[in-house]
Amino acid sequence: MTLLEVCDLTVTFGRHRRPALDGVCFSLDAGCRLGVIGESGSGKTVTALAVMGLLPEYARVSGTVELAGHQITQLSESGLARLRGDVVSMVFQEPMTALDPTMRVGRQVAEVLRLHAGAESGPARAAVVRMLAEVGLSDPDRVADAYPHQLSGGQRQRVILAMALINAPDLVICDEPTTALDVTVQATVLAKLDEVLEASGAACLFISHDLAVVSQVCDQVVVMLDGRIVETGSVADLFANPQHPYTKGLVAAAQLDAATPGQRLPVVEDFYQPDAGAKR
Amino acid sequence: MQLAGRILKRLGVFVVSLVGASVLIFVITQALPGDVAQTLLGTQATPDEVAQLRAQLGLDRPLIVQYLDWFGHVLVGDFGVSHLSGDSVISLLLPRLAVTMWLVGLSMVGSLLLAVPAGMVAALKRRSWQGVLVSASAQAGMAIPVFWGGILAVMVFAVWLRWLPANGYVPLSENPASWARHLVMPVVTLSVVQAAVLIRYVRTALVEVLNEDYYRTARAIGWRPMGALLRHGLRNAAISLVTVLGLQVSSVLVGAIVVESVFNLPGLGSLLLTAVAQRDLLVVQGTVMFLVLAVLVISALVDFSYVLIDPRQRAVQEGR
Amino acid sequence: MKKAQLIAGLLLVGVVTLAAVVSLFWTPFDPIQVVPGQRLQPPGPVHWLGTDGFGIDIFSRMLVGARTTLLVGIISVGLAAVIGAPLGMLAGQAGGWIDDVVMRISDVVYALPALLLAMLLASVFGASTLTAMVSIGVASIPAFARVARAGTLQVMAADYVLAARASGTSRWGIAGRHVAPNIAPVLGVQSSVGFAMAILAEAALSYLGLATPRPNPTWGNMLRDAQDYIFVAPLQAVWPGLAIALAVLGFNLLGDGLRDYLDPRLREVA
Amino acid sequence: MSADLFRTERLTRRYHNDGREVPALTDVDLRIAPGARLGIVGESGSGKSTLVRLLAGLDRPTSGRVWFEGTQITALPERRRGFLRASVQMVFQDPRSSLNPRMRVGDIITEPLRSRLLRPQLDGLDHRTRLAEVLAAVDLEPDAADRYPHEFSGGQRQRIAIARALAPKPEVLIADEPVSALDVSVRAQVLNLLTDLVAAEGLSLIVVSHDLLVVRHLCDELAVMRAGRIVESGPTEQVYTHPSTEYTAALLAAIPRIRTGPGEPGASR
Repeated sequence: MTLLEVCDLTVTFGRHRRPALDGVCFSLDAGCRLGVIGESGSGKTVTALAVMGLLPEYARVSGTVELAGHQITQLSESGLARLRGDVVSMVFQEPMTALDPTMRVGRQVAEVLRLHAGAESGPARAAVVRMLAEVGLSDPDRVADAYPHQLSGGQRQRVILAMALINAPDLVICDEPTTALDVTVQATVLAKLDEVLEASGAACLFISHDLAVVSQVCDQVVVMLDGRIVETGSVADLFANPQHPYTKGLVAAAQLDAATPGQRLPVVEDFYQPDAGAKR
Repeated sequence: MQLAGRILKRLGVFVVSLVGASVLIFVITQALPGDVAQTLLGTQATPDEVAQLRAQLGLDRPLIVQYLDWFGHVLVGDFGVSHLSGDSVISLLLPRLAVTMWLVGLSMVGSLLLAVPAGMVAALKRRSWQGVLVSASAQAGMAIPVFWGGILAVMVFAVWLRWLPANGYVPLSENPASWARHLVMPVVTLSVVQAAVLIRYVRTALVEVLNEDYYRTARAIGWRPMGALLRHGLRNAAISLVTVLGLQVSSVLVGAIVVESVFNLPGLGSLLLTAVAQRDLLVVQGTVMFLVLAVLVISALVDFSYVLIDPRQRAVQEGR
Repeated sequence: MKKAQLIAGLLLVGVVTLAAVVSLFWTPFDPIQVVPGQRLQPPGPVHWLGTDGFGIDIFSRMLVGARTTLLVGIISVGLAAVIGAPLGMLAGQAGGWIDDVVMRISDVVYALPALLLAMLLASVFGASTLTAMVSIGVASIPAFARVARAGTLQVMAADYVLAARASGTSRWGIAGRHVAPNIAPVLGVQSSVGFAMAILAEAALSYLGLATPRPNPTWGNMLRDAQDYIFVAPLQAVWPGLAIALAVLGFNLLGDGLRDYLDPRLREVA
Repeated sequence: MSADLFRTERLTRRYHNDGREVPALTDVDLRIAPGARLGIVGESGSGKSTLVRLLAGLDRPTSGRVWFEGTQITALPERRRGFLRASVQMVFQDPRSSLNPRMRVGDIITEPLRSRLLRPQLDGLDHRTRLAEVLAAVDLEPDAADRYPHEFSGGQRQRIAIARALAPKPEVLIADEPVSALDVSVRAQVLNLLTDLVAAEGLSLIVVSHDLLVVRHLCDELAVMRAGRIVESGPTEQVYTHPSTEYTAALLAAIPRIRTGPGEPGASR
């Protein structure tokens, strides 16, 4: 069953700019995980914001985004607000700044419940603590009463994960969720993400510049370049057998450990020449 | 423990500023070329009279002794004595203090009540006509001198519509309704002009919040823009606004002195202006010192309210 | 939009400057000489903006007022910039106790607004254009010092300063090549905004009789005079106020416009 | 006194933050031989950047000493550090912040040559010739010199930063996270450039990175840091294949690798 269907999505910021997204099409089935790979400026994050309906108001959007039967691009602000945090939720890149520094973490998680279910404060607290434990925080009661600055980056990212999962959404969008974390912390957060997604059965749109991370989390991948999708495929196929020259270059350049130390590394230009004049 | 250190440090700043300001005031009035006794007596005075007054005021002592004597008295609440009337500065001050305090206090509140909602509109709707309108009005308001604003208000509401008295003051205890009628124009004038300045700060602080990741998080969990701003924006914006408010205290006070003059209110402003006109140096010196002390105390208090707003100031910081 | 601000600001500032320059050579009538028979004339073909309570042509006085306004602005902003900006740079670059001392002095001066300084000076020396300039100038020093310090700290934290140090660039080299060019725009903006504040302060001081005394015209003391006739000739109280507001608006717009225009990084984005 | 390029003895640096002492580096003893290519690896807060800043003489230690080519530099006043500044050059992480936006690229690159401190060491190096040489060495067009940094892409800006470091003909290049702000495709280019330059110019190289694979590619020696101390060091391949501490092993295990074979998501863990 298709959960998310993006069709011919084009997004432009400002009148005279190149489109940030240009005719993007992809679909995601319920419970599946789709990775979106691309370099800076490729349109990964704009895609995520478009699915959330969080594009800035001056963005010009055409095409359709259908999520669980809702036409995202047609919905009113209040219609979108009802979906966000309930049907679709999001995990952001910067755990240091994604939480309100003036509010206790537990209340911020509880807010997600209260906004959508109108839960009472007593049961909400219990649910929050349970959720915090589920994302692997060892002392959930203490964490719930802490302010964000009292937690480490990894702990904060787990709190954000808890916020994203507490309403059992159909879709979790992860935008570079581990890029700001140390590798060892990244490994544990990814493992936990894998586990909770598995347990809740939520689908995931996973956005990253890191091919290795995407290959570990996702089943399907799309590769973006300059606002377009250049290749789509299953993780196993696409990384083993990239078809598009840009994908070939990207896969080759990303595998530092495959090269002999000190020898020349393959670069994208060996496979794919971008249009003359474009900034690379 | 860390909090205590912060408070101690702020108190230290307060003390240093107070001493520094008192030295500055003392230097301007007594140490710059020009003779206090001569100033007080005017140009017709004979050298004998001047010498006699110098001795009487203790001006023949070394400057440092004079300063310590004066500042010592200031610290126990003695701001000096008027040379012309012989009244102590504090006795001249106190009856007029209420007028200025009402004006300053109500205008502070008024300007916040105007600036916060307006700033929110200016920030949230900054790309549509409502926001541009608010920003443009603020720009215009900032350009209007407060006394001209007062004069225009008098023109409209006193001369033309005849709704309100053009000037004067009635104490609250005498007749509350009349008190209010006399204060409406001065307070509104000062509030509007101050609000124009504040709106920009509120807007800047809120636009910053709108670009923060936690605002985006709030939107992503289902808050609508206004809800996210009220719930997560104001408190964070307040942290930077508190600093601005601390700095605004002295500008509101200055505005109040000017407005008192426009509306002929018997506050500290009129006391000061009369004293300046009569060259009653010691009254000017004492009153200015009193006002500076008040400004410093209020700014310090405003600064402390940080602690109430920002949990990072309260607890021990991690990392960095 | 931003460019429009810059142009509007330049236009308004240009008009004020033009008025000040013209007044040096020509005014329609004598701006000081009392003409008893001509009191409180309404605006008309002879006296474009009418005459005041002394029978003096208001337009002539407005032109001369522009001169005082600009003079006070230039001197006081110049004084504040020349003292404040180097102090702020010193504090930001040296850090440590030097920073503390400079910022505490700045706090002290900040606690004494221009109005109170002017009152002190006026009661010692008598009110004059000079006491107004000095008090506005001194009171504006902290703003310049703060802006310069904040800018300097930002530059000093950038990796290119570290790279310059790693290349053996001296303190003076860093100040001259890296700090000064990078904070020049904010200082330019502060000068423009500070000029607007100086105009407002000068107007307030002369309105209160703490700056240029009669019979020399300033926009502020013209408003003071006009207030006496507010029931008879209310229009008199409009012109000088409008002039002040437009001049202040001009300098504020110029500052805002400069802020965006002078930043190459912003231009890149635009 | 010795043939070491760098030597440190009980090098310690503590920062003061709000009246509390934060140790960044504790008792580090390190020897670096001339011609070495040393990689320093660690997670955030491990003290790796602090260490190289002390080596480059950009910061002063709380205690301990640093020798460069036998001269103790710790106590040396800035005006006598000319030889150090001429011999040791740095490349930083983010080329947006390491290039002054208000200077032309040509002036940025020749800034080291104009320093009064360096001039005696450089005996009459002609600025214009050297500028052309280093621009060519990093594969940038000669007309790049007249342009401003914001006109270049991230990879090109990092090339400009490398050109600046090369300008005074240094012996040692210290690169602090040289590729972590760059896209994958640009990363490979910059790594290739660094490899070529180090070989061509006979440079000693010190690379700081959170990414073990980057360091493995560039360096033949490796030091692993944690919480202000060096926990393991040795030849890169040996540390990479046979880590002797649990921490290094965990670090290695945590590196995500592309999963090309079939299998369940997350199966590699």
